[in-house]
Amino acid sequence: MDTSASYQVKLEVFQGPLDLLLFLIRKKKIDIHDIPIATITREYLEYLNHKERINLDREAEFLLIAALLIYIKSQMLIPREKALDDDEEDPRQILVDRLLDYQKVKAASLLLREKEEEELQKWKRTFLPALYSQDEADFMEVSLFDLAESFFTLMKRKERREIKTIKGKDFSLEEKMKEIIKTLEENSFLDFLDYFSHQDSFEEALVSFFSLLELIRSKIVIALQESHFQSIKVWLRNKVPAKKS
Amino acid sequence: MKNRLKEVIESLIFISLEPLTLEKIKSILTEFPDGEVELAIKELLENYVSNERGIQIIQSAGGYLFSTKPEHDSWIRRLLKVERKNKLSPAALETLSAIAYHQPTTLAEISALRGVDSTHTLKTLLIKKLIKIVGRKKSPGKPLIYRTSDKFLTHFGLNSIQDLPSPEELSKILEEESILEEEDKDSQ
Amino acid sequence: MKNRLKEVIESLIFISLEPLTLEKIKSILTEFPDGEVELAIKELLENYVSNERGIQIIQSAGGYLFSTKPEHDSWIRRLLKVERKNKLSPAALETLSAIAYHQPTTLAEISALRGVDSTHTLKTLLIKKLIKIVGRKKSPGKPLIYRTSDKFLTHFGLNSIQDLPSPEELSKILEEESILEEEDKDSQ
Repeated sequence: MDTSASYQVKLEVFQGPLDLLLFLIRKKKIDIHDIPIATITREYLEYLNHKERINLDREAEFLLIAALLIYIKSQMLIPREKALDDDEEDPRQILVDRLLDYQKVKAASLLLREKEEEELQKWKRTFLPALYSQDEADFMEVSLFDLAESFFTLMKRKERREIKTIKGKDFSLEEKMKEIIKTLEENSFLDFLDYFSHQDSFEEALVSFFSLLELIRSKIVIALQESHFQSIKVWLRNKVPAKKS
Repeated sequence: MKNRLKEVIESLIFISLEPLTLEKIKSILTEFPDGEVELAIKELLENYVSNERGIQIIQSAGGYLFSTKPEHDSWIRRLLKVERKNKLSPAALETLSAIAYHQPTTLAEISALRGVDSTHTLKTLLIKKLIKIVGRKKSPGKPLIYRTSDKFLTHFGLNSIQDLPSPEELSKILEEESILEEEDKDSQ
Repeated sequence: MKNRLKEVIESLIFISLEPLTLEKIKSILTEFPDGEVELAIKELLENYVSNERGIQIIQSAGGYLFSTKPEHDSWIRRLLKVERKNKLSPAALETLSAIAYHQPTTLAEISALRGVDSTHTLKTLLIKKLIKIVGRKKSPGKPLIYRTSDKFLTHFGLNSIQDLPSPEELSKILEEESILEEEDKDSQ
């Protein structure tokens, strides 16, 4: 009989190491408060040994509990000066507590499964009758997670939007410079911040910025700021209005 | 058995997204003779007429569907209004998230971030008092500056704005497949 | 008048897409004394139980909601042309149970309880809105705190979290289940 194959299948059935332990304890009809640690450790390791290789992502936790079992076993072997008295902690206690807690979670999940099965067979309306517009229901109660998720999605979408723009369009300095001059000829000046906020992408804005710098450097345009915190305006050099004062 | 059939038909009409035609009902209830199905529908309709009920089955567009009664309309409108009161549309939620994570911020910044003009949703959020105006920016046009309000904190059970899940925490939770499917779903 | 009130309430429950709470009903029917409203609801529910109906009013997440009956499931799926609805994975159920019985709780606590890293299932549950983030723990690292949501209640047909059996009752369930489960795994 190929026992290794059957063990291999079985490990996947368990939700985790505690699930496996509980299974072994029940199978051997062991009292959870008095676990024969040597037996259970052997049984447990048997399951792990029959895995062809350990997938650390999934099975690290199985190894962790194996280590705990071996540790408890070693503690049990240490000869004690006096027999286990009441105020001395049983080395198994830490494991027993975890198993008892887990056992309840497990029981609850079985119970929820039953309830879920019945509930999934009941159908509820997800729409309003024709008299009312669906807009009236298109509102939702939002949680903190919804809020955060919404922001996260927004950033992702923005990221993609930017990637798309860069891929789809190539901006050259030369073209951008011509475009700026044309705008200036039509509108006499442009508002620096306003101009940049209307660029579709970061890349386009960057190219525009360098184009402007180039135009300023070659003295074709001039950038003027009347005072701090005021808008910077860009003019064609030959069209700068005379200062009023 | 006849009662059972009547019940099944009632549940089908209830859950159907569009007026449920006789043909459709028959095509589902293939186990039952057409005559029985027709009789069951007739009785079902009679039940609804004779009993005092808040809902009715009407015939529309060649099929049967549930509807409320016209005389209850004003109550129903009240309910729909109440239900909307503490809720947000997907667009409003998105705008709120942009403000929460980018505050203090302006309409132009929010609109740029979302890639959609957000004037309308901003107004909604102001009316719901989830955001507040805290001043004007010293930049061209002196745009209004927005922040989330105390009501925002209470609504989301936060002690302070620092308690918002951080983008890093979120990407830990959300990074991977599922989010990307929600592509460009703007409800504006 | 009393019948009229019962009718109005029926239409309100019908129109609400989520469980309609008693408080909400009262807040809409301000013209009627609370006692009358409560009585009308009681009678309405009794009508639905005593008569053979294809649809029912269920109590879910603290409110009233119309739903079809479980025994009509296969007919409805024929109409809507859908497969059986998806069940949660065993890992998701286990994680939910851990949260339900230990809430408010953190990722670290849940993982310790299950003996398995639960980051991934927690994410699934958040996306499915079965749990919610309710704040941060005032302990080192300020981890996020989780609770089950109203959708958790509706998903399992619970009226409130108190409907879950107590830990003592759980132990009893466990004893009954253990024998069955053992056979189950042996046969896998």
